[in-house]
Amino acid sequence: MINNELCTVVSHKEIAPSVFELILEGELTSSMNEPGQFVHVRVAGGIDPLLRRPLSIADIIKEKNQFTLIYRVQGRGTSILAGKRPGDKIDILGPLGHGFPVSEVKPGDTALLVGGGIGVPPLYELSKQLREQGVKVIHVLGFQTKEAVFYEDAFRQLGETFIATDDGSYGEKGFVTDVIKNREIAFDCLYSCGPIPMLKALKNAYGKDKKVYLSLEERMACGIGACFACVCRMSEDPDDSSYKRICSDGPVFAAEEVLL
Amino acid sequence: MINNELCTVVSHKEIAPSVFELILEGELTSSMNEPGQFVHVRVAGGIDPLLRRPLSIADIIKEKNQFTLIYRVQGRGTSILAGKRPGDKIDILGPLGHGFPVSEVKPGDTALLVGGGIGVPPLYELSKQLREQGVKVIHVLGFQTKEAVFYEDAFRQLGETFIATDDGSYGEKGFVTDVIKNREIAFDCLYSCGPIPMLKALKNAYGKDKKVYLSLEERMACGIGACFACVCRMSEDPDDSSYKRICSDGPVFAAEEVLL
Amino acid sequence: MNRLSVELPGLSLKNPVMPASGCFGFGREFSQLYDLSELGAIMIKATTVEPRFGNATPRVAETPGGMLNAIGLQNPGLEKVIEEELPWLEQFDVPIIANVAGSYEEDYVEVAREISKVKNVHALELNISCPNVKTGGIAFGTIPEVAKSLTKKVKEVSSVPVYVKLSPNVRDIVEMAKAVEEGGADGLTMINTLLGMRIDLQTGKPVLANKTGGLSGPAIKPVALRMIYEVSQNVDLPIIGMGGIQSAEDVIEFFYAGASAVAVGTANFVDPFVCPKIIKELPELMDRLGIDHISDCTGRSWNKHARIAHYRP
Amino acid sequence: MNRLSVELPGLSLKNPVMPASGCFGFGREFSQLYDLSELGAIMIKATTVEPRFGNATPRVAETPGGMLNAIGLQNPGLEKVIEEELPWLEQFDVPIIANVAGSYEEDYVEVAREISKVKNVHALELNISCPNVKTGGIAFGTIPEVAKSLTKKVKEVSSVPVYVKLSPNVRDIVEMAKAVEEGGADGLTMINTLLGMRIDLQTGKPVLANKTGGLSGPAIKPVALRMIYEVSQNVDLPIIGMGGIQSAEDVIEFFYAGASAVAVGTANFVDPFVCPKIIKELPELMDRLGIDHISDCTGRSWNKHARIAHYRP
Ligand SMILES: Cc1cc2nc3c(=O)[nH]c(=O)nc-3n(C[C@H](O)[C@H](O)[C@H](O)COP(=O)(O)OP(=O)(O)OC[C@H]3O[C@@H](n4cnc5c(N)ncnc54)[C@H](O)[C@@H]3O)c2cc1C
Ligand SMILES: Cc1cc2nc3c(=O)[nH]c(=O)nc-3n(C[C@H](O)[C@H](O)[C@H](O)COP(=O)(O)OP(=O)(O)OC[C@H]3O[C@@H](n4cnc5c(N)ncnc54)[C@H](O)[C@@H]3O)c2cc1C
Ligand SMILES: Cc1cc2nc3c(=O)[nH]c(=O)nc-3n(C[C@H](O)[C@H](O)[C@H](O)COP(=O)(O)O)c2cc1C
Ligand SMILES: Cc1cc2nc3c(=O)[nH]c(=O)nc-3n(C[C@H](O)[C@H](O)[C@H](O)COP(=O)(O)O)c2cc1C
Ligand code: FES
Ligand code: FES
Repeated sequence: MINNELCTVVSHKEIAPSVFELILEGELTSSMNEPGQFVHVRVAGGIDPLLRRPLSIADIIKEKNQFTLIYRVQGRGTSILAGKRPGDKIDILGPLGHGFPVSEVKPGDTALLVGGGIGVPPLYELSKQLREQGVKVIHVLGFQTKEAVFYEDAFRQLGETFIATDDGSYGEKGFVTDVIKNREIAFDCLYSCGPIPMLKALKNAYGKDKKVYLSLEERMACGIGACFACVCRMSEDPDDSSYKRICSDGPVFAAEEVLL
Repeated sequence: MINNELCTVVSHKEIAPSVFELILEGELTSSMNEPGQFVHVRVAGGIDPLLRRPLSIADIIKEKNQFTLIYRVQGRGTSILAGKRPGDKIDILGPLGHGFPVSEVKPGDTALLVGGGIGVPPLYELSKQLREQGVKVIHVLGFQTKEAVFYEDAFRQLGETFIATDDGSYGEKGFVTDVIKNREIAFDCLYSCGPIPMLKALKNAYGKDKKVYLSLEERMACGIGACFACVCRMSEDPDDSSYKRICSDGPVFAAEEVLL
Repeated sequence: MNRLSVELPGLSLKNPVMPASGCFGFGREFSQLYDLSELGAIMIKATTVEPRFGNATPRVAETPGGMLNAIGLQNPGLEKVIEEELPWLEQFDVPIIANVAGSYEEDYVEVAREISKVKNVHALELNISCPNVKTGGIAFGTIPEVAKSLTKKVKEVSSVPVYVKLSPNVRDIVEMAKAVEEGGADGLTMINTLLGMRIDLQTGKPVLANKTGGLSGPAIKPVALRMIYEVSQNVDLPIIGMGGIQSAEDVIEFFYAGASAVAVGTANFVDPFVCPKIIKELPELMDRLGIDHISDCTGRSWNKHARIAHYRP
Repeated sequence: MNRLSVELPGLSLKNPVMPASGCFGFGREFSQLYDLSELGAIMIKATTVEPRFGNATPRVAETPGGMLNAIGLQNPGLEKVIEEELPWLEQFDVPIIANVAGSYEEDYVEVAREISKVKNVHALELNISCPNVKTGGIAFGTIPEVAKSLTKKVKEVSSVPVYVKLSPNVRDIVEMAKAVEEGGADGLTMINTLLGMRIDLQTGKPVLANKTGGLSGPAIKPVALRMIYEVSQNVDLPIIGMGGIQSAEDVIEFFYAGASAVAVGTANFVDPFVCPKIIKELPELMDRLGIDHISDCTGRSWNKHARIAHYRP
């Protein structure tokens, strides 16, 4: 059920330079189930900015009717969002899209969760749900620098966690794919969210042999599947017109399903 | 000196339905001298709304570096303004324009101040300054209804004050001009601010025999005299191209100078 | 009396508010949010003969008070629209206006002939103004003779009234309107998007993969109002107005300019409930403004006496 | 090295930022706020042969992200501009671009001949695109042949380079640009305002006394960018870009689109210090974007290699 609700800011803090953790309270939390779904946020009431901003749900706290968003200040929309104070109301549309399929792994299986930068947040709720199901979770999280790292402890509480930084200022230097290879990490199913080059590398390395689920991003308008702004091409495309809408068919897809 | 400053909201309250008294603090107060000048207010930082809003200076409290605006919520701009809380910053450009000439009356003279609705505010500072100069002030203030009346006590403390309401729900029923006539109010100089029909009536009744100064309104863009948005025609216009800019040559004009 | 009802060629509308083409898909997504029968009508996404994938992504970019799109007429093709989308829409008590597009005259004619036969299609909207396709599209909408000829051909085969959707990217909108009136159009819809672009500062390249796109949203409202104001005084066709409408106030402003009904596009992305909200708010606003029946205020900005709406029985 | 200097026909600019015509009067008001010598140039208010009062008020109306104006070329007339305004401006170290307007070809020619003789006038801006005057104005700017002929006549008499100001209210802006290029223009300035209108809900009448007006401000930025992008690739004249510029970021976006300098209009009303602010912020932004010299990035959105700015010595 997609809802539209004025949610209340419960807490809002900077957890890394320009990265904010925003906890919101609202009835629509009760409709949030799949990890990897997102909400469409209207950061201001008027026309400045005009469009909503898609942000992934990072954590669902059902018993309190609260959920968490983690975002990086990028442009005008997220800058305005960063100014919201506890008690303020924010217009939220959601939950939207289809998330990571948690039923693809059985209790006792191992799931590898690979996140890059601001793609890390939805993996937190995913990890929580997998753990609840009795799945073993391993996290490989890539960040630019030591300062950019967030939620490391939170992930560690759920399972083994490796950090990679581009500049080697923390954890291992290099790409998340290097970490997986070097550490010879074994897994039954891979879930990932992050920049396209990272997703491509993962698809190429593991897409053929393993179950791989990727969360994609694209510029959106409606966020609900009506405007065709956010399509991606499918791997099988007989008449050159096959597509999926990232907002409503995704944002999570099986790696073999879509062209990156 | 025209200044541009982020002023701080000191107090903000509704003093009549949809009419707000906003007290701001800022260095530019020190440049405010003439009663009847205005400030150009940017109610929001972005493009919604885009333009500034002109509001008259109602009260100058030099010793505290504070000044007062009194405004009625009209459309989008004033609605947003009404949401500002003490401590918030507001972008103010001013003081702008030329106000009421207080030196036109001598100590001991009588000045009649006639205000209509949301034209009343600038008369308060004017009255204060005239009183300081030893001028006797009489106020005739018109409002729509009893509820719409504001600042009555404040004016009473400075001089005799008559209230007229359109519907007779308070004070005398009818136009301010009726009050002046019925009461046979004598004066040396008349100052007025309010709706055009009122100003016209005053000009017609007293413009020939008395000194009459009127504060005009027009839709503005720049507020400083550069865009020619706010011109009015002059009474003497030999080549059909004479004009005054209300924002920078006015907003106060001698009644015989301009066409209404 | 229903104060919101509007009668237009082919269309008996319970209210004058409908989603604009391309901003509502074929209604499936919004049907999860509210009952589509509340709408005056639905303008469905442009339909072409063959399925189209459309342009590469990114397809949208934000602009001050507006947005650009270069979707490129993505749609499942005539056959699927007739066999799947339109029958699905039959469950709602709402007339459909089918948006017809193509690259060549023959395409338009084929889509128009077939789609106009479908039961719940009450009118066609001839999209001669899409700025986002390489061939056809906007060329048909910016050259009067071409527009007139196409209108005529489509009129010949259509089983329902034909509204022609005008492009604002012209020097003289009245000239275009007159041309399609001569071509036999039953009504006009206006405006489509203005051609625009944004450039990404980091890459130095256009934000849209298609480079340029169509500007919609509140930013274009004054242009839409001006064009409707001009056209409504010079052409005898009813106008479905659009371009930046977000509120009941905007709807009245479009009626005053000369519209007889309105469509809401971009605002559906900002607030997916905007259409039913506007419909609900209209009567109260009309009370405040002293408007008895919505059709009474068509053209009020240029006509002292409320004009009698076209086709009002 | 001055990273902001720009060389254009007739204009050696210390930086590429100047106030747009009509948004800065003749500079007197803004001179109370900052030193006008900080500006790259000044485009003064349109000048006509005779003094003009202009249109009735209201002359401005706000729109979403923009504004409408219908000033109607109010100005003190050629004589006063030459005798009072321009000499007054001589105290500043800043080249003046004189905006030339009229109702007939002869008017333009007379103003151009006389005003181009004044010492601090370094270039003319031929205003063939004002939407707010009944005769002349926009007609000259929407018909290629008329624009070309006028440009030619003005070039014949002008003592300084002539920039022609293009109207966006056309179907094909490249066609217009080519016409004035053939007419001998030395440069282009674009865009002037889009025709628009607003209606007052209470009265039911247009807000502007002139009914329609010119739309400016951020709302039109994507249209301006698109037109500059198209024209700069098809015409060999330098472009002074304008339309909704508010920030240093906007300036770079216009350069990327194809501008060689920029003008700031409406934003002066929102923030009277906007021009010096932008000039101050440009170098830092250029550092972040890796731009050495401002002229290097003209046309970057369509040209892989930074284009060498026209007339860069
Ligand atoms: C399904 C989905 C989930 C996302 N989850 C998160 C998250 O949890 N945390 C986070 O920090 N970011 C997330 N993003 C990216 C986030 O939406 C953008 O960073 C944000 O929209 C930027 O807005 P802005 O106003 O700050 O930037 P601006 O550059 O001013 O935005 C201009 C326009 O571009 C769009 N845009 C800009 N960057 C992106 C982008 N990367 N993806 C999609 N649209 C973009 C904006 O939505 C807006 O319409 C997600 C994106 C998608 C599609
Ligand atoms: C010199 C001067 C002094 C003023 N002093 C006061 C005052 O002390 N208190 C007060 O309540 N009002 C005053 N006004 C009127 C006040 O400026 C408008 O009520 C206000 O701009 C409305 O803005 P809005 O966004 O609420 O309305 P909207 O209708 O949304 O405004 C749309 C546009 O129209 C302009 N506008 C609308 N009404 C007026 C108007 N009456 N005069 C000028 N522009 C208008 C706005 O500035 C804006 O540009 C004054 C006007 C002028 C010219
Ligand atoms: C994403 C998007 C897709 C559109 N697709 C179509 C289309 O397929 N056919 C069409 O005639 N108009 C299309 N339009 C134009 C709209 O129907 C409408 O004319 C325009 O957006 C102006 O209205 P608005 O400002 O309310 O959006 C589209 C607009 C948008 C924003
Ligand atoms: C109030 C006003 C007056 C204008 N007067 C003129 C003018 O006299 N001559 C001219 O060529 N352009 C005139 N313009 C157009 C501007 O110079 C500029 O081309 C246009 O406003 C777009 O830029 P902007 O969005 O930065 O304002 C005027 C614009 C405004 C807003
Ligand atoms: S954003 Fe509209 S279809 Fe995905
Ligand atoms: S508002 Fe610009 S001249 Fe008065």
